[in-house]
Amino acid sequence: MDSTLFHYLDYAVYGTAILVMLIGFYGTMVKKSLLKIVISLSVIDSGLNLLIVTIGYYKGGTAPIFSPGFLKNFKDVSKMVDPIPQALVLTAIVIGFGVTAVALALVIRLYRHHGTLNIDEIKNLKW
Amino acid sequence: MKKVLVILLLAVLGYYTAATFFDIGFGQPHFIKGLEPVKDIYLAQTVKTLKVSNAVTSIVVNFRGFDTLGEVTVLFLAVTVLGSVLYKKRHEVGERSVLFSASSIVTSGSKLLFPAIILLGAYVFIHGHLSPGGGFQGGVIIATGFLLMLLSYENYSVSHTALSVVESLAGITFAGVGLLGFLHGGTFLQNFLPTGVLNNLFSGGIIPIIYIAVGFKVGAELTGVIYTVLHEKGQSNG
Amino acid sequence: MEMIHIIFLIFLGGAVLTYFAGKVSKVLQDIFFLLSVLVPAYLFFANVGIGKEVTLTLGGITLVWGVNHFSWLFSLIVLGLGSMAAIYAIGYMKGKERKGYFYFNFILSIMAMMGILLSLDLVSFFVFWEIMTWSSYLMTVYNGHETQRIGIKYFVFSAIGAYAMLMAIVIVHHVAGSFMIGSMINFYPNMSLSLQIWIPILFLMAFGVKAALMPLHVWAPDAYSNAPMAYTSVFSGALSKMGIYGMVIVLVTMINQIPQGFWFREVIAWLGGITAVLGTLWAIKQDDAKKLLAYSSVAQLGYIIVGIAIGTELGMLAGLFLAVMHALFKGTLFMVTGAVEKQTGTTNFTEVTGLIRKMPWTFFAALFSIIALAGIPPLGGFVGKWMLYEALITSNHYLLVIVIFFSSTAAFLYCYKFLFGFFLGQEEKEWAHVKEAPVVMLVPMIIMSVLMFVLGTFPGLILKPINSGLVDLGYIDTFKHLWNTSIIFNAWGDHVVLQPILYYIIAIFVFFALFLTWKGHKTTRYVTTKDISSSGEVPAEDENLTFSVGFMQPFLRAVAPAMRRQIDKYYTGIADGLESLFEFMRRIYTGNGQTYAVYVIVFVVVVLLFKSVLF
Amino acid sequence: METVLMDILGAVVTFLVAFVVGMTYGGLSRKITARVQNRKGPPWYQNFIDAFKLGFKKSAIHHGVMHHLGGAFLMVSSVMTLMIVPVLSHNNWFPNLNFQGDLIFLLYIMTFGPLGMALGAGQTGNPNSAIGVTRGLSQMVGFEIPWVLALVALMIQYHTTSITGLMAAQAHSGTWLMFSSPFAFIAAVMAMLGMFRYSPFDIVGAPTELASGPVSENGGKYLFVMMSSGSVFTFAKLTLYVDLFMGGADNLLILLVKTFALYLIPMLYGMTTPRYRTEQAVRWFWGWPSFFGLLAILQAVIF
Amino acid sequence: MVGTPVLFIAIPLLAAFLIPLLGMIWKELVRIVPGLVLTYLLILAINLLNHVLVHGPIVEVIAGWVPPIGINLVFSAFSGFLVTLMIFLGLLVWIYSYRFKRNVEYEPALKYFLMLMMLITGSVGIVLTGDIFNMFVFIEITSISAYGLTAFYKGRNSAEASFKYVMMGSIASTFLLLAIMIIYSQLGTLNMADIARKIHLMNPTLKIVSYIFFVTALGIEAEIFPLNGWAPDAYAEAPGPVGAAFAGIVVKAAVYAIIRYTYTIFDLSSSFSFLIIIGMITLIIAETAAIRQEKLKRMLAYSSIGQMGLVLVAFGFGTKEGVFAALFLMLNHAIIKSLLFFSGSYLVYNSTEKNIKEVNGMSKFLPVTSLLFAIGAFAIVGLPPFAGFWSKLSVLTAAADSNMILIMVLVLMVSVVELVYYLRVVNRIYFFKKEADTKPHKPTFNALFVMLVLGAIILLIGFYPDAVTGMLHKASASLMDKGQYIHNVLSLK
Repeated sequence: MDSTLFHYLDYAVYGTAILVMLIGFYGTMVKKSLLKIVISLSVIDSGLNLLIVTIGYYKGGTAPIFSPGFLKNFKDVSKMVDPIPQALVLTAIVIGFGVTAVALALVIRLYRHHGTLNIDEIKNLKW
Repeated sequence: MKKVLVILLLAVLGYYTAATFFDIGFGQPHFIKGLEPVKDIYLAQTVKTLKVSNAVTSIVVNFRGFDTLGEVTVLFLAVTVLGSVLYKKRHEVGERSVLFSASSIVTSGSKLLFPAIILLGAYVFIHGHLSPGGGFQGGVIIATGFLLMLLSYENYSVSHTALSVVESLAGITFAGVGLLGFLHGGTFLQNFLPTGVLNNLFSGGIIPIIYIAVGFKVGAELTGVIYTVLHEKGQSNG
Repeated sequence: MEMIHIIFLIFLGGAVLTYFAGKVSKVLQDIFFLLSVLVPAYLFFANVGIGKEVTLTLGGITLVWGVNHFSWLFSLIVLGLGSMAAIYAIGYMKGKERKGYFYFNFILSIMAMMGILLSLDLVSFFVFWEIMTWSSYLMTVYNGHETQRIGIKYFVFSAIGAYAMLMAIVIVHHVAGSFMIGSMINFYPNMSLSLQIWIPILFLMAFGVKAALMPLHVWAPDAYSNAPMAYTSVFSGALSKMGIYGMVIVLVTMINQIPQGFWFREVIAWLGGITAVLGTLWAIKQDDAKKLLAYSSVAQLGYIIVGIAIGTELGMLAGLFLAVMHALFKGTLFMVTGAVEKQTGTTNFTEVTGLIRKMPWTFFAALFSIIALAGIPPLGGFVGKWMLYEALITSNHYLLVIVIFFSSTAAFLYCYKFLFGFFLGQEEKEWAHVKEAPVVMLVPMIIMSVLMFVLGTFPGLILKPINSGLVDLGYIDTFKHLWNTSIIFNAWGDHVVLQPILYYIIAIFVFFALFLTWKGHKTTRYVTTKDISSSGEVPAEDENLTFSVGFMQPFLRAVAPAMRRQIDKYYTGIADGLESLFEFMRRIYTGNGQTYAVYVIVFVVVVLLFKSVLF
Repeated sequence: METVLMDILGAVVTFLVAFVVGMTYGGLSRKITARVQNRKGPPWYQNFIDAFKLGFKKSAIHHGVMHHLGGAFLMVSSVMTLMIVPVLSHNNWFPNLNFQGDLIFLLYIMTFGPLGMALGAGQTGNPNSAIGVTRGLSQMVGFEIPWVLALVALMIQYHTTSITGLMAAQAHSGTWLMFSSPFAFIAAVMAMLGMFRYSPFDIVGAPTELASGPVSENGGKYLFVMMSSGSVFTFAKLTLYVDLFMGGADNLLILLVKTFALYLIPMLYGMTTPRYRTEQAVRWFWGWPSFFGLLAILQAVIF
Repeated sequence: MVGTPVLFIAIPLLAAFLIPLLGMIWKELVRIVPGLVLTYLLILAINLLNHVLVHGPIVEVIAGWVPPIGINLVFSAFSGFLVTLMIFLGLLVWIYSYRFKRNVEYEPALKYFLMLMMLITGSVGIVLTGDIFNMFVFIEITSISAYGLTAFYKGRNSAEASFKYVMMGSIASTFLLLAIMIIYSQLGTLNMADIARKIHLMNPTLKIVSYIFFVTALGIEAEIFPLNGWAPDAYAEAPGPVGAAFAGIVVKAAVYAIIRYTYTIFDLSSSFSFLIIIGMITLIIAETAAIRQEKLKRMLAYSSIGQMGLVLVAFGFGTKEGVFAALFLMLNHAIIKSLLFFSGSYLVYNSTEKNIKEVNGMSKFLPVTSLLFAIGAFAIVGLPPFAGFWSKLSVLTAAADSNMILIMVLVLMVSVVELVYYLRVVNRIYFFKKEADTKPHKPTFNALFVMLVLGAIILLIGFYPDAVTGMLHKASASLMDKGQYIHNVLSLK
């Protein structure tokens, strides 16, 4: 790379992804509302997915689709970005969706049972 | 106090995670030299053997099709769990609670858009092996169509039985196709259909079939999720 | 199928059958019970040859069972006392609930003890050890709710001991490469010094618990006194001997091989001596017969431990002879207590008095066993005591002699208390209905009393198997050198000839007994114990003047400083402290999901921070 | 057969001698005590009169079997003690069981009597008898400690546990053990104070306070047996001390002199000291006497 | 051969999709079909296991792509043993729940059996798969079923327990994916054998970080100490048989995953001592937390956590004996803890609080259940002649052979604690007076049958450990032989 500044700016993508994750963690551990916790869990997932996709990125790479145009012009497979992280993220997103759905359902149940969304008041099970 | 502690902890965690990923490097080949990464094989085989142009699709449905089967199962399970968690006896199921009804612009607009959305979804998952998109994406688009309808019409209802039949059939298709491959070629999910020509709609062997099934399944399941949650009547404090 | 296997199968099958037979008929259950104790006993003595070994491979471990002379001796105790107690139990358990439970555990205990004796490898030794522990534990808690704390105490101590042993076993297996007891003993001199120290200590913990050695004895009084009496006679008489057996077979033979072993034996001997003293003192304090006997058992086991720990030939003879005698007299005494309990419903000295005319045969058995316990000639207890003293004196344990002597003299106090408390004193209307115990309970007591008497004059009968057992362990043959059929020698050649002494005693006794009753028995009339002249006053019929509360007060006042501290209290303190610590620790689980999430992050962060240390 | 007859005869003779001497000593002690207290006192043969009177009396009542057997036990104990103790050395009339038992046997057979007595007394149902018994047994635990310490010291010093062995050791060295093992002697004598139950250790019988008790429940023959047992015991114990510490005796006269000299010790000590309570007595025995006993053992071990 | 490993996944999935349709035909099919599937799988598993024990592992590829390209399933002696155990337990849970759920309406029953079957399938998948991302998918399948099963009962605090589980589970999957991606970014492959072959090339720091993330993620499922906050709640609130399934199936799968990573995939020599440390901490904390419990199921849960800690310790010895001991422990724990959960849930059947004191005096009303609970309690603390003894002996032998004296001491001390709290419960059952407000509930025939089968197995292993030790030895050998594993997987053409 020509300049260190740009070099570090490259990593801003990682930094952002990780920061999103950390924000999610923070929300999970500090926010009192169950809904916010669930949202925070989603935020963690988002950050993570971002991070994973970023790993598969190559500078100047194309989408891993052998469209007619690609086959005509490039033919160079190494120009494609890594498709595997994308495939994995697809799976991870779906799984994250499933978990979020379950969590939301549980929140509904908890609200039905306790009449509150404050996690500090939902501590019947302890010790 | 707790916040400070959490922030400190997260700072350390963030530092180590960041350090790790900076080590890995961004935007350039990061695999250890001399190794043959699987992705090269995948990319090569996608064109050569499977005749599928979307490499992601080939990975999701064929190379790592087993993952996708699991993924579909996860969704199926999520719906099941949702139903189980929010299960109520018949007479306890209430009407949807609606704060205010949608305006006529919304209702008629939705009616207008709904077929288009469904069509788009179907397109996306049918062409999953050729262009960006696929079963999951298409399924989600279809589900948004239903969401739109559910939001705009207070008494819009989707047949529960129909949803469950669709998702079951789609799932059976996936697993059944896999087992057919097993019977045909000895390995699960093995391709047993002619692969056709690259970039044709009818190419890629069983991949489109599976992706279409996935599309139906995802659509049905997401709709089911939305429907179930929407019919959760707000219970005012106990 | 070897005979030893058949014996164990009969025990096991008998236990299960007996348990379920109770659902069909009570009589059938009794018969099954008797058969499943007596038949294996018969088979063992009739058909199992000494020196025979059978093997069985389980889980990749070869289990070897066999009989040698030494284990034969203890088998005699176990099966003999077991059979007697079994017969007794038929009478004792009549009309009680949970008969099946009782019989089942009884048979299992006997089986486990036989298993311990027959095991030649450490794994089966441990297995049977544990079976013995839990079957006896189940007996301890037989009486229900109130006993469960006691039971847990017993089990916890046993478990600590057993786990110590288990640890020793696996370490030995690691260094010696074999689970065989023989190879452990042979390998012992080659171990590193720390192992040479730790292995015996670990074993000592296990055996010390069962043999109620001093700091580990706190379970014993409660456990002995709360088990059903028919079982306690086995519990105290035979089961505690397993600790002695283990000490001898594993410990004494092992540490004899290294010169430093001397110190070990000294420590054990002193612990045994202290146990004897403390047990005696606490026994004197008790107002309940069961407790009294329980503490007395602790004390008596102390003597036995002293005997085997000093390790000379005479000491071993003394210890083992005492072990046999203890099985006899303590077995009988617990049976007596059981009989009294069955007939009167209580065993408290302050409540029961003057049973001598109601239960003369029981009194006879009690008298004999008490005389034997006190070590008074001509009963068997004397022989053991004598040998013990001589062994101590001739092996230069002068102070230990005094300790033992003190304890055994003080034992007279509780001996008298036992006899007086139940049988003597004024007769009460409350107990006028009491009848003699059923024959089936009396017979074992009488048989064992007679045995005590015979062994008092002809100790050679039992010293002979003891001697062959010791020869098996590598001691020299002591026949004619330390004992003959009715002569016992010490190492300096001094001796006691028992036969003429017996004749003299009988002659004097008969003469004066006749003198006192001659002509008298017809002309004198019996007057009740209420008909006494107490300073010229005759007490009324409903007044009970029997002295039973604060019985040994003067003596207890004299020894009060020694009894101020109870070891039990320290253990309780430790246990309570631990429980509150645990109570505190489980608050880690706060119940808040967020806290748990924080824990996860903390875990990751800590591991990451210390990753250079950890990895 | 003849030896058996001789044995029996010897035993009877020994018993008679012990009986007579013991009774006499008892009478003398009553007399001397009276004189010291400035009373006239009964004649020295008063005990004989009492004994014979009691011995020929008929009892009208009894309290049961143990009541009979208690007395028999008592006699077994005292007579057996007597039989084990060598009365005269080198005399064919008194060998009895000298070579059949040893000191430890002796210690145990001596405790048999009190226990038998206690059982007999227990059956009478008299509360005071039980009180007396507990006191007696407690005190016994007290004085046995210095006593055994002394004996063990002797045993380890001379490597023998038999009385005849110790006597042989004295004969061999020519000195009495009371000089060669002075601490043991002191301890043993102090223990003897308790053994004889004279004041200050007479709370056991408590003759003046407890008017009833063992004695009052035993009339006639029973009392006779108790008295004769006591006399025999006194003689046997004294002889034992003489044998152990004072080189034994070759003839009866020397024996009498030595025993009487020993007998004076508890008697005179008792006249000058007030009575201890039981626990005081027990603690007293575990004090100085035991200390001397330990010294004796130290001496035996070191020298 | 009656089938291949992939059927363990495919058949239940197919059945799961079919069941809602079948339920429309005849409602009872919803209950019956999972049982049939599990029975078939059990037969399959036993057959395959017999085959594997003789002929060596079966490696099956999916979609015709040989490793490292495609996903593969490995049915070795090790994984086969676990799969058989899990399916066996799953079948028992099904039998136990079959009539248990009769009073429940159609729809919850449908969901219950679906989730149960998926729970088992997911766990089996974790064990069978040879691909790290595929393992992630199966872990998620297992977790989501577990969330659902935990929250199955209404009206209790089950939703709370389940929500905590969801929180922890999400965090777990985050770390798992991070770890997977670190590995992938370096080695470009997701196949376990391939990774194992190439891992020595990796930068050590990255290797260690990814290992830590793996252990954290899997540790949450495997109930390692600071990560197991969800576990007691989930065990306590889930239906009784599900508690058994958690202890016997889910946790086993998670531990399997940790072990697979430690033994096969990573080549960190110090990871063994790390396992010992975390296992030991887990063991100590869990057992001490259990002793003061007032609720029966929580107590069992803590005990289960502790046992898992012990399993990790045994694996941490890194020797063949250690692995053998750990496998033996896993087997025994699965059987015994299931029995305890089964019988325990009848002892406190009609209570909402599930307090321990409600078992007081139950022996008079439920004699067989009580007896079986007592046998289970005795067995789990390792008293001979029950099954637990042999595993405890082998753990200690392994510890001694690795010179881990301190570990032995700690393990034994903890065992005493364990003994105390189990004894207290047994004493309550047998020797206390019944509480006035408890209503004993007779176990159904199915439940009784299941409990008796488990009790019989405990006694069988106790008296004749050879029944299983041969298999366990082969299984441990197959885990220890890393080179063979790599060869088996990668030599396929």
